[in-house]
Amino acid sequence: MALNWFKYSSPASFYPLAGRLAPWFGVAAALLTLTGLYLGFFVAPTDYKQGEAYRIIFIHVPAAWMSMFIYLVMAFYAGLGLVFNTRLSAFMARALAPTGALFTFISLWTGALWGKPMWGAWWVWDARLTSELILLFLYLGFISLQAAIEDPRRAARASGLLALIGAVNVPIIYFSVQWWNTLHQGASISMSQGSAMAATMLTAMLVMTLAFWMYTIAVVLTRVRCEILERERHSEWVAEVASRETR
Amino acid sequence: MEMSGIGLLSGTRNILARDLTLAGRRITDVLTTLFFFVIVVSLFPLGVGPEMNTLRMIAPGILWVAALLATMLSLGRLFTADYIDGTLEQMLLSPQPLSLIVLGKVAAHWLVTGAPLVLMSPLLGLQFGLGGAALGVLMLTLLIGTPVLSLVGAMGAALTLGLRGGGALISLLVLPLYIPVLIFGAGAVEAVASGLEAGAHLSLLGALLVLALCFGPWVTAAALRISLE
Amino acid sequence: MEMSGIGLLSGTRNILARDLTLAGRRITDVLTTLFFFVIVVSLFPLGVGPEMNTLRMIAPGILWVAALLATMLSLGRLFTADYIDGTLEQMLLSPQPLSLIVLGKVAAHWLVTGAPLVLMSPLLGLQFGLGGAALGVLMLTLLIGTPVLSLVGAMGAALTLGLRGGGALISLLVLPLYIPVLIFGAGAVEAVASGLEAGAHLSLLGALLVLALCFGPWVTAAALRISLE
Amino acid sequence: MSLTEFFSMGGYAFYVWGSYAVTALLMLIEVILVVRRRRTLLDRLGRIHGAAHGAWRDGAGNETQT
Amino acid sequence: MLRGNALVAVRGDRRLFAGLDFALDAGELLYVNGPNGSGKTTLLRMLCGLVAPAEGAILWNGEDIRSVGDAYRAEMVYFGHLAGVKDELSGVENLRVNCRLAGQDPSDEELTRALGTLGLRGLETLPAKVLSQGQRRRVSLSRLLLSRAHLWILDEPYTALDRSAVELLQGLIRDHLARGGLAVLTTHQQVEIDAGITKELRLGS
Amino acid sequence: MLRGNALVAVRGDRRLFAGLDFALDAGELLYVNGPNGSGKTTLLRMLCGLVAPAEGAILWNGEDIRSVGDAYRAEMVYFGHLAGVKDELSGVENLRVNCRLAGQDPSDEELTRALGTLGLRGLETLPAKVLSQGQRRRVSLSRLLLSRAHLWILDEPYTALDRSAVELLQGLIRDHLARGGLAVLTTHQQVEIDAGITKELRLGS
Ligand code: HEM
Ligand SMILES: Nc1ncnc2c1ncn2[C@@H]1O[C@H](COP(=O)(O)OP(=O)(O)OP(=O)(O)O)[C@@H](O)[C@H]1O
Ligand SMILES: Nc1ncnc2c1ncn2[C@@H]1O[C@H](COP(=O)(O)OP(=O)(O)OP(=O)(O)O)[C@@H](O)[C@H]1O
Ligand SMILES: [Mg+2]
Ligand SMILES: [Mg+2]
Repeated sequence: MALNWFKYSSPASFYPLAGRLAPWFGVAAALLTLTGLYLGFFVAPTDYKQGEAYRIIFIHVPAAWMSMFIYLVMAFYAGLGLVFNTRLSAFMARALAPTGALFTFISLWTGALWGKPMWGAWWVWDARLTSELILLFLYLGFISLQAAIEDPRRAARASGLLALIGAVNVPIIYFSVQWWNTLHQGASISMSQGSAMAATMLTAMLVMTLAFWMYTIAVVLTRVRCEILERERHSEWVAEVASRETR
Repeated sequence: MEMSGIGLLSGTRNILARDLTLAGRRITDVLTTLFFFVIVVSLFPLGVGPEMNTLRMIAPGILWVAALLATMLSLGRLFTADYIDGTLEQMLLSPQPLSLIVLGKVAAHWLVTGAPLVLMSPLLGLQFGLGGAALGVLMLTLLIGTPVLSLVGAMGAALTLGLRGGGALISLLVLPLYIPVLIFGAGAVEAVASGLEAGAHLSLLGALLVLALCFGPWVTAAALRISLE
Repeated sequence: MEMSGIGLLSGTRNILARDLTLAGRRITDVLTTLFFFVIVVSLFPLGVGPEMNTLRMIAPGILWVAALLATMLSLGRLFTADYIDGTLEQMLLSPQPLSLIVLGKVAAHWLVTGAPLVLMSPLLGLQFGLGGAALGVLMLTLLIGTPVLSLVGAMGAALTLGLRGGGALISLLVLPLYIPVLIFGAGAVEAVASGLEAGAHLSLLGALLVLALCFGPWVTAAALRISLE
Repeated sequence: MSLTEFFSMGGYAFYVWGSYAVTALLMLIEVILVVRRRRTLLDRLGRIHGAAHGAWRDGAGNETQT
Repeated sequence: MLRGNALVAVRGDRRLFAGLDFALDAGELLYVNGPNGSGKTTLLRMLCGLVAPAEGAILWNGEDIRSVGDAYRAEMVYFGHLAGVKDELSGVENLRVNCRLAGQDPSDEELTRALGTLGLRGLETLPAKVLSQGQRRRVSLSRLLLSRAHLWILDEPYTALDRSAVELLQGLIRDHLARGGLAVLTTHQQVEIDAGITKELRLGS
Repeated sequence: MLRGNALVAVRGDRRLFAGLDFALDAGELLYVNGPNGSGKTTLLRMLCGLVAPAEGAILWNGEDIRSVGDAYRAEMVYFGHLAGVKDELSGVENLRVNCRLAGQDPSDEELTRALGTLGLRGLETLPAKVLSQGQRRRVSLSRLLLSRAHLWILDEPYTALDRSAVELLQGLIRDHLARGGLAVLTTHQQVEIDAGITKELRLGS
């Protein structure tokens, strides 16, 4: 097992593995999305307080969770790459960032669209909302730094360090923003949790989260394959792959 | 007459097209200005506190100051690249009037930095709880005002070209000149937000634009000639 | 033990002395940061309008945001000169721990950019109608907070060393990291201005300083090693 | 539940469908971008290595000039 | 003392050298040569620990220099393409800063004497920016006079130096080797290398 | 063609040289030598018009270069201590900029060919900051290949160049002189100067 793991941490052997796995995750994502949507729209009951608008929850919460979780995974890979100098983990960190930023944006967007009917405002400077916005900035900083450095080794290491700094900063931001907010209770808007969540709602939300997970894995595996090809384009095995796969 | 008119404009248009192409190649430069704007605007609620009423009141001022700062930070790039690689010198030697070439460069600068700010502003305005009318006027004032910022900033950029402390120096030169734009721009939005008429502010802003359009490129051209002496 | 302690600190002190000498020879660089701070702060009353009550309410936030921006703009100079002329390379090769050398450079940076802001702030606070207690806390928070800005900014400067769009990129990297400092710094002043206790905010700010002092130089040193590879 | 009733979402159609549509659109765009990136990359690699096929077998490590 | 094992250098897409081995003992000079871009500077920066080798290891007294760290750096002096001289500081100030960075603290007198040996008498207090190219290099080189390092790593040290300065530097290197020091040197100039034991390392095709 | 009359150079408090005369005609090389800090760079910068002589005059075809101005600058190329190569730009871009500054506008093909001649094939599109020291100098030198200037002023052009590049440059200078060009050269390296007519000018004691 340990040996296997070691083997697949080399880009050359991870590349075909990722290629074999990605489609399966794609299919799983599609199936789970269909199930989740069916549960969310046709099985879950209407919320007695929020009406139908609450159905945004089935993408909002999974996206919000994913946005934070992907950042952690990204920072983990970045740290791994820095400490053990493994190329593959740096590729993974790089491949995760755009998808993470995408989910952050989706959670902001759906949150705003939910906030208007529920709170009467597209946006309030609430702790959760603000820290999610800052998370988006952190993703953008990571992506921009990587884009600005030409040397791939330096790019990987510098942005890896940035991801780690950001990971330390995320909890600090989260708590500081919360603090700042509770001290000055503003328009007295708080996240109303509503009634205890119906079991079907919870199931639908979890299924959608799983679907987003599968989607993320599929996209990231495909993207990491591109990274590998690009970075290792001068090695012999890429030449073989290229002549095989373009045929 | 006709012919030369077309010829003149074509000089402007060529430079405009070239600069836009270049901006397309360095899309990150474009995005950083926009990000800077967004981040600076988002910093204020964190400093000032989350009460929507206060925020709504100061929103026009904050958005305008942020636009000013974002434009200012992007000025460094306006002529420097062309100066370093000698293109600017060639422009000075061009038989087309330098002020029209400058106009092309400024237009490209505005399209790349000012226009995105204008498009982004309603979203940020929403975050500060501005209403529909105020949002409209905010966009309108930025639409009229940011070209003035680019035109005036170009003068500063031309004057500080190639100087060592350029980046910081330019802010000292340009920010005071930006003050009228800031006052009328933010004033118009505030007026509308508190239910008043903004006509007077807007026409003064328009007058500033006309003034800047007439004299800006010409002054910038003169400043460039001095800097490259 | 004693000896090596002195030895370690002497590395920091040497660089500090050197950087201060250099700053003394380039005094305009120092002044531009201060001017920028003053101008940005003075722009707000123009954008927001002259009502003293509003101004007093938003003053802490504005002063803090301006301090943030001023510090950020000065970061570009932190390592660039040493990078270009090869001194930075020698620092990396010094047997003294790089993080202590970095500490010296950051200390010099703070003395040259942060400290003047601290000294200038009461004057600007007065313009916004802040009272005596609030002014005191404003100075105190800036005194604790601006070193954090320098320490955190140094990481950003080290990561972007020698990159093309450096100036704008650094703002994107560093501003999000500045947010906790902004929140506690402005929060403390606001609390005092509205008659509350600021102890909690101040101790959190102090905690941030300790955290930044412990990890900042070390991370910056790692970033420098990466950038110079 | 009729179809129009379903689509009106109890009056919240804009918000609910706005959320779902944008999410779907963005995910779609991401997938298209990734797939297109892979295509162009393979295309380019194919051209490089196709042209230098012989050289590669010789173990000459450097790319031929384009 | 200094040993390179199967070193590989990769910059960007290019592999500059691979499987490079060498061993250098007390009193020996390693003369690295090769055409422009063959990786001499890269190798020297690797020996300093500024660049990590893509593969292989560099050993100092049998230990990897990356794990020895500061202790290794205290025994080494690197003199690179860049002079490391600050325009705004005078010769004395520059030399003092450089020495302190290396963990030494010579007196003003010693500093002045070192600069004087390098032919900078009377110019010690001028800001470096008004010095000629060769004089700037001399300011930078004067550090070698005060250095107690065992290992000198010199990347084209003769650049911009006139004949007398070249001879002076050669004398310095010779004395250093005679004292049991080690030196690694690159140069494109046809300078006589008449030190005790000279090993040559050729990079590039 | 190029004539110096009773030139005096003063820098700060020091008088570097005084009463310097020389005359250079088509096909001739002026080899300026002297120890570090003797004023070679100062003299060459005077010849370019970058520094005004404290006394005396420099004449180009009988006219003072300060009054001829642009027309003189169009006939001259100066290659100084600093490479004049921008870190962020690629080789091709750097060369294009340098040519444009000299009022030429060569095609991309010509640029690539010039860089190729200088041994930079395959490196044309790398940013200059990743190039080796010698490669940077080569990028800078490639300008000479495309130059149509009559007068070449070269301040230590051999710095950082390997042997093959030195020979290439010598060939370029020889061809230039053979075409009736003029050249002024300083170097501390013991490079064979085998051009047609070489005049030597010695500065410093
Ligand atoms: C732009 C606006 C919004 C943003 C950025 C946002 C962000 C987030 C984030 C980051 C989470 C995950 C936090 C956690 O699990 O602890 C979350 C969860 C959640 N959000 Fe939002 N949100 C926004 C608006 C809204 C609105 C308007 C509502 C409903 C009225 C809402 C309801 C919820 C609920 C119910 C959860 C799940 C809480 C839990 O299970 O812990 N959100 N949101
Ligand atoms: N990102 C990159 N992509 C391709 N090649 C690179 C990259 N970075 C560095 N190189 C190459 O690495 C080599 C670095 O060489 P190095 O500076 O070690 O040469 P050198 O032997 O010291 O040469 P010189 O004699 O000119 O000083 C150069 O050939 C350079 O072109
Ligand atoms: N302000 C000043 N005060 C005193 N001396 C000065 C001043 N400015 C320049 N100098 C001297 O002028 C001389 C300039 O010399 P220049 O650069 O022409 O020498 P060079 O012959 O090119 O030397 P190298 O061979 O080192 O390149 C130096 O000796 C320098 O010390
Ligand atoms: Mg070298
Ligand atoms: Mg000289």
